[in-house]
Amino acid sequence: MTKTKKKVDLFALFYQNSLVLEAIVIFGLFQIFTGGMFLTVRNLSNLLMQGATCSIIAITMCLVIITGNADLSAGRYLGMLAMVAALIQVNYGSVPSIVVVLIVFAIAIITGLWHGFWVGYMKLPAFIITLATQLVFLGINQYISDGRMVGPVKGIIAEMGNGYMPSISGTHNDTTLILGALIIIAYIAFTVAKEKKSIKQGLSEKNWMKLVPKMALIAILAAAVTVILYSYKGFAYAMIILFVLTIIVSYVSNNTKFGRYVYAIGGNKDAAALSGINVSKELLKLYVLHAVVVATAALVYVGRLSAATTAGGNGYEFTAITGCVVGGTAITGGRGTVAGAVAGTLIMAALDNGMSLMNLDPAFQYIVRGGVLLFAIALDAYASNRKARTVQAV
Amino acid sequence: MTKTKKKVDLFALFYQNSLVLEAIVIFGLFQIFTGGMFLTVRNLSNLLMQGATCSIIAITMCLVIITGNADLSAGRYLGMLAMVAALIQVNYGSVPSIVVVLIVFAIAIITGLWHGFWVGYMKLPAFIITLATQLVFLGINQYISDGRMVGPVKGIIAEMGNGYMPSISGTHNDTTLILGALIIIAYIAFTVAKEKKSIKQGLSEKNWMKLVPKMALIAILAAAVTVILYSYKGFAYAMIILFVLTIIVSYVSNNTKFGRYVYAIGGNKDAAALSGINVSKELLKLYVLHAVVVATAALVYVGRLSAATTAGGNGYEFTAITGCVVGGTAITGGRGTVAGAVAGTLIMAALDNGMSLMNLDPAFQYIVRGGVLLFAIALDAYASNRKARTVQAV
Amino acid sequence: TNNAAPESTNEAVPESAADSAVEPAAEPAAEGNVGWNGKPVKAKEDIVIGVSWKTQQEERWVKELNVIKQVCKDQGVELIYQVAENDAQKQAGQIENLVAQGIDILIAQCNEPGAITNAMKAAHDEGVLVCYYEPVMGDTYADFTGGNDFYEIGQLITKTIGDMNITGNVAYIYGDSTGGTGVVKFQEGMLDSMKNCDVEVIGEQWTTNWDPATAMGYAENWIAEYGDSLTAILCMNDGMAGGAIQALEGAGLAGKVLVCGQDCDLLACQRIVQGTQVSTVAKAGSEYPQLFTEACIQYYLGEKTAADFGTDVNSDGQTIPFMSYPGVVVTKDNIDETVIAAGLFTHEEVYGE
Amino acid sequence: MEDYVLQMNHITKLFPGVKALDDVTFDVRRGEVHALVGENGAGKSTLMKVLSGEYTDYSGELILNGEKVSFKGIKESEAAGIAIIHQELGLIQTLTVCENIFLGDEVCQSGLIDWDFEYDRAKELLDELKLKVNPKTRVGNLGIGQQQLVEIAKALNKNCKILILDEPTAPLPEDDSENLLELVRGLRDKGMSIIFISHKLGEVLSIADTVTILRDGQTVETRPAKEYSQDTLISGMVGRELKTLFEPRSCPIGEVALKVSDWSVFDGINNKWIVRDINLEVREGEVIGLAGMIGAGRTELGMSIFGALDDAITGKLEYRGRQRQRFKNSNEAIKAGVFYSSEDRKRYGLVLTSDIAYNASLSSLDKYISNGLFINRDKEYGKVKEMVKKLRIKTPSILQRAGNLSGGNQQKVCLAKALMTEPKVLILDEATRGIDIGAKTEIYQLINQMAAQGIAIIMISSELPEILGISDRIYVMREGRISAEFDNSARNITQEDVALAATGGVTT
Ligand SMILES: Nc1ncnc2c1ncn2[C@@H]1O[C@H](COP(=O)(O)OP(=O)(O)OP(=O)(O)O)[C@@H](O)[C@H]1O
Ligand SMILES: Nc1ncnc2c1ncn2[C@@H]1O[C@H](COP(=O)(O)OP(=O)(O)OP(=O)(O)O)[C@@H](O)[C@H]1O
Ligand SMILES: [Mg+2]
Ligand SMILES: [Mg+2]
Repeated sequence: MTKTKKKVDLFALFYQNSLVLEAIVIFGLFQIFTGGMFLTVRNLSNLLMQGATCSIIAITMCLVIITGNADLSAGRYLGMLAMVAALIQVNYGSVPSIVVVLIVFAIAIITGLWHGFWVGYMKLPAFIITLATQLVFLGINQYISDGRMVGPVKGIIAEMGNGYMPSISGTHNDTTLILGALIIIAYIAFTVAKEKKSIKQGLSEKNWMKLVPKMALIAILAAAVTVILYSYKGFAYAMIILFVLTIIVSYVSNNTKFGRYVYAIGGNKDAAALSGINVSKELLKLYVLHAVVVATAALVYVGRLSAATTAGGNGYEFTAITGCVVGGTAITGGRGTVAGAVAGTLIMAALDNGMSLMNLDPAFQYIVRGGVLLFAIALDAYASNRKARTVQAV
Repeated sequence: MTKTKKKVDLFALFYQNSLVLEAIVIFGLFQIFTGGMFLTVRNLSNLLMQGATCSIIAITMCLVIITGNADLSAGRYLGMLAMVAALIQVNYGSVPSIVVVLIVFAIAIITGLWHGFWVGYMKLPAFIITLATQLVFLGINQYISDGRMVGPVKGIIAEMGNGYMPSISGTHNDTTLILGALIIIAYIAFTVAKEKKSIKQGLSEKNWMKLVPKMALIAILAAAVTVILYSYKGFAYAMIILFVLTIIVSYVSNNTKFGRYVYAIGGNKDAAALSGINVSKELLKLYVLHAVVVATAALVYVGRLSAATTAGGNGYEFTAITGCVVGGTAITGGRGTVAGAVAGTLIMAALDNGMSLMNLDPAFQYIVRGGVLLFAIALDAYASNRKARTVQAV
Repeated sequence: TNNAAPESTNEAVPESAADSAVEPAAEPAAEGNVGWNGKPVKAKEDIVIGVSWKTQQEERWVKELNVIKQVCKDQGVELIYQVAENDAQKQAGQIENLVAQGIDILIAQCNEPGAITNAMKAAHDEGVLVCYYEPVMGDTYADFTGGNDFYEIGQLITKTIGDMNITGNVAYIYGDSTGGTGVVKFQEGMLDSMKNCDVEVIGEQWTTNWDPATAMGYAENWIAEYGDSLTAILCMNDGMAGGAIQALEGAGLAGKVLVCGQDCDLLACQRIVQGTQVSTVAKAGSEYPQLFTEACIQYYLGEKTAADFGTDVNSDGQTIPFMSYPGVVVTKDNIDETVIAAGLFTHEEVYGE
Repeated sequence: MEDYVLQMNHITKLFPGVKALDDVTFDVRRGEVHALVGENGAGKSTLMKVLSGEYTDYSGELILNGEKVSFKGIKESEAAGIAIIHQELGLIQTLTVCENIFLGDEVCQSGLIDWDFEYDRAKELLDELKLKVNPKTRVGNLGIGQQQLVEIAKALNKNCKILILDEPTAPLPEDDSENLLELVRGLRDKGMSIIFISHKLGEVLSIADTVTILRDGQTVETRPAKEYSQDTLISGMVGRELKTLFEPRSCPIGEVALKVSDWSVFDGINNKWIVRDINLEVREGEVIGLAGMIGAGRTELGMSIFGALDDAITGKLEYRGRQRQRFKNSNEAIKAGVFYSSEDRKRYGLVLTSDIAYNASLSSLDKYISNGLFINRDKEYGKVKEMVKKLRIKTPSILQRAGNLSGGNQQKVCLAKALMTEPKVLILDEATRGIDIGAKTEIYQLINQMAAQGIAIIMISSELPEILGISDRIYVMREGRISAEFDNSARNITQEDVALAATGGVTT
């Protein structure tokens, strides 16, 4: 029987909260260096918009990584879908936006099946498969766009990327306040109910002392964000999409068979297969889900920019992968959370935003970004090395 | 006791010679589609020059992949080193070229140690480490170059990229003929000696019938290349560098402890560690070797172009990785040959060259490249699955 | 769109730009300047200019940004700038960041101007004078533009060679096919000014990343095919021209096969005086960024009005002022007057010691 | 008529080169604990994998509750009420206890996992097993014993009628084992049939109602447990003349080659000592046997001496008459002349994708270097061929891929690798595991030859006859400690002596 160590493990404490700490350090530094510009109402709203596309990609990219795979095609793929949407909108103006959205999702499902087939059923390494398909996506994008920039997009697609919640009163962003309040109340109610049940089931000690501060912190944060956005332009639809997708996929990953299998496959593929999990099928499902989520990101992207270009999305997969790693997803699979990945990507966006506010030389921006990534991976590896008992690799 | 199957295995035959077949198909198609332009003296010489940079990278990239790692930073790294060389040459014209070369190699060794430290000793995933460092390399390149295109380079660096073997007579590329003849004689002598020894040791049946045609084919090919190059400009130093490095690293990988260990680590890291191999140290060595080889590629690159740009090398790592995979290196590690990787990369260069001769739409160029990669990986996976099935799973 | 934009500027938006474009500016009010939008504006020393730049990976953009920095210093206005690394979405974000920092004038320049339309418009809605560094021609939103027309520049790239009425085989090397509208317009211009020549087009290639090494490969392939019968290789920029000339150099054809480029890189100027490159196009040099920045400030302050400029049309179909600055073809004959006299490079730099 | 819940008739199962099961008949009654015993490689696990539907290519018939069945996969056997707990743990370390218990059998309501139900049920199951862990704990944070219980909880959750436990107590300390046995009795009393595989004969006798003995893939006999004593069980299991197997050895025993004192290994993850206060020595030309149950810590002892464990090690090492630093890594150990050949040849022994020659010379490449840098293939291949001949490795060529060899021959390649380093001290961990009797004989002869050359050999083995037949001295390990040491120079120690010391029946 393992005894729980009573000695406080400072490193563990640091590691568990590393994301929060990183955020605090980064936010604090930027606030100082930008002379208070960073934590302004408008900048925080901007930051959320700027990080939305890649954060949406990270939502399922993290699950893909958790299964021990990868997707190097996400960026070019996003670019291609954005181009498809823009082309239909521009060339066939009579097609309702909603139909365009459906067409994009249909294409996404097909490509998802394609990737899932190769990776899941043919058991080929995802790294190379997606490296190959990204070239194909780029080629298709180039072919259909002829290298031109295509836009503008309208209707719900434009709204998805660029619209804000409407106001009832017409003078205040009242809907934002209401929605924010509802979310906070729901969060508190949900958490309290869950904890009570846990205690009843004897799974938790009655440790409200620990939970309440955490809950309060999150509620206050949420309230602050709401108020901030309220005093600017309110919730953008893109933020709501990011938020809702994060909640849904997070919930799915924790509360459905599919989600559990994703972690199981990443944890130990063979043991998972022995437990009766159809690994190929689950991977297929995951790639389809991932394709649909990336398609959503593509719509947000093209809506926000109002135009699609052939170069669109180039490198976004790396931003998302980086965000996942910074947010605690193990690149070797098995560990990670959706919320962490999204937070990690947003932190990377905050990094970009802050450095650009500081008007830092772009050369240094690259170096800082590389450094943060290196730090995150080293931290994670150190933490898991502490655990893993391996035969000494001499 | 395993019996050798007497039935001819058509697929195996195809697979073992897939690279040759691919080359024949590609060469044949291009020859037709370019109206005989492809297989001209001058074009083949060009093709070798165009493929040289990435092929040199592939020489050690393939070893890195064989150990189960990767290097995503090679392209940006090459760009940075090229810039360093060009800057020194242009700003400090008095520094002899050879010193510049030494400085570049010194930097290479340092970065090789850096990568080897993280991947070998800290056991961090190479994928993320090199993803992080490539950002750093790009940042440094941008910082030192200030976005400028820097050139021209002179002296031995220019020769490395752009020079051809001198002629003794002054009218013919006599040195090329002599060198070519020597190589062919050496090859035949070496192969015959090896086979004789093999037969003496009882490792080979007396199967000259099989060996002689193969030997003849290679000798004829080599002779053809020699004559072709002879009738154009002779051997370029870049080709000689590629050739010599390929031979050396190939030889090292087959005939030294280090080479054996590379394959052993890729085949089974744990077993390697228990067999007295210092895995961390060998990885460190490999990354240093790789960095030096990439540095050589950087010098060839900057010498050929006579200028360096901030965007230089962008994407070359993918070309090299693709070439390795096409040339039979298993992306999962353990299997592959240096010569195959170089041949694969040259085939990809031939693909680019041929498509450009055909003036193919850039969109299709991307799609064809992706398709060839997909085909190569599927073929490899299918072949190794077939093998795995016949391995006795005791 | 029904964005809930801040109320303050909401009503004025649609007309203001158009108004100022057609009507002379109001008389300066006694209590302060009346600026470009008919409203009181800040005094010159309080102005903050934001520059949103697409890249610093090419020499030209680094240089011109430096000129803008210098002009702002000379004029005593504050400048902040950001570089987007050729990522349109990132650039849109950076424009938001600049606006958040309270800039008064925005100067932007992007590969894919359409992709920053929303951000530009939002900046305008915040009362910022939105200037686009190049002609917009309906591609994006702007209140003020300038520069040289991509199509015209395209024409200038090949003009010198086109005027020679050459015959024989020519090949084109274009930039990155994913590079947006500008690249397509360059291409059109290049082709058009070659119309008079009775030439055989033996190849057209698009170059990923504008990579000179790739361009060099293309040139080699053509040389292999056509050798001496090649008359010209027409390149879209100087980097690729450098690659092509390297290839010609290797075949002993440098100086014999005509090559052109654009951007007026130092290396290109050196090649021009050496005779291996026919021409380049100095689009801006140090003069254009200076004139444009000054014009932006003057227009902002109401010192100059739409009447002082030509016209362009933004993505909302509004007519906006356009500060025309034609590109200059640089050849061996005029390099002293154009490049060296303008202080772009020194005589020593161009001609060597 | 007997109330058989399960009848397996004339089961034959072939692997390439191995007849793992040869016309086996095996019947289980309702509500009994039926023990299945036999030596390593007797075919116990294979028989159970046939039953659980993992293997489908066997001949013979399966009758469940009087009906003929054939399972095409684990899911089907589970549906029929059969649950198996494998010899190797099948849990996913990164998931929680609760998630593991329900893996593959998630309880869902309208697509969502019913956590309430799962937690309640998991707690119920864990309580039943007297395992006091929170179902939300990650399995990776549990000890091996606790993980074993989680496996059982997972099986119980399937509401099975027949529960197969393949060496469930092997990794468990005594108390936990007792706990588990109690649990098994409880399940039986509720009417479940349990097939119980174990090498711990004491607990077999205490828990089983019926015992079936397997030997070399064949059923020896099935009799009520009370008719057996440990002696009769063992002779049933071993059952063959050992004289021909082990030839007497008459080489002189020399100086102490290697000696460890107060040697302990601490496993940082599970927070426990896996090897404790070991004092052991081996002399030149001597073969010592290291006996003990699976999980006794022999492997860890061997690996820690070899320098191949990351865990905290304490203790003194004396090598060839001199006190020295512990080996920091395998490289150092091999250079000094110590070699450890792993029990897990696939994971730690061979590079399956490489050929025999590569594998055999991997640890001794230094010996074949000429010109200071390059490997001299003549020398290398010559030596490898010599080894292939000497060890009688059956292969068409030394360039055959190791992965294409049969298990016994793979084992011999491992031995070749060890011998080519010309060790002074050789630690062989389960060197004869999974290989046939002929090959075993050859290996024993080889060990004799090596001893004659003055090599000191530590032979870790779970096969008692082998230990008894070949060792000059025998150490018995139990729960990380040495529980007994026997002088076997006269080959007079009996299996009972060792077995008792290993299972804790007697302390010497
Ligand atoms: N997948 C396989 N392929 C080939 N042979 C196998 C395979 N699995 C087992 N064998 C062989 O079948 C025989 C029986 O093995 P099995 O695992 O059933 O033994 P066991 O009685 O369970 O032994 P232990 O006590 O070591 O668990 C052995 O000779 C083994 O080498
Ligand atoms: N990978 C591991 N992680 C944690 N504990 C382990 C691990 N492997 C073994 N153990 C534990 O270490 C102890 C000793 O195991 P070890 O494998 O050394 O036993 P052994 O006597 O060699 O048995 P075997 O007969 O299997 O070779 C056991 O308590 C076991 O549970
Ligand atoms: Mg077994
Ligand atoms: Mg063991």
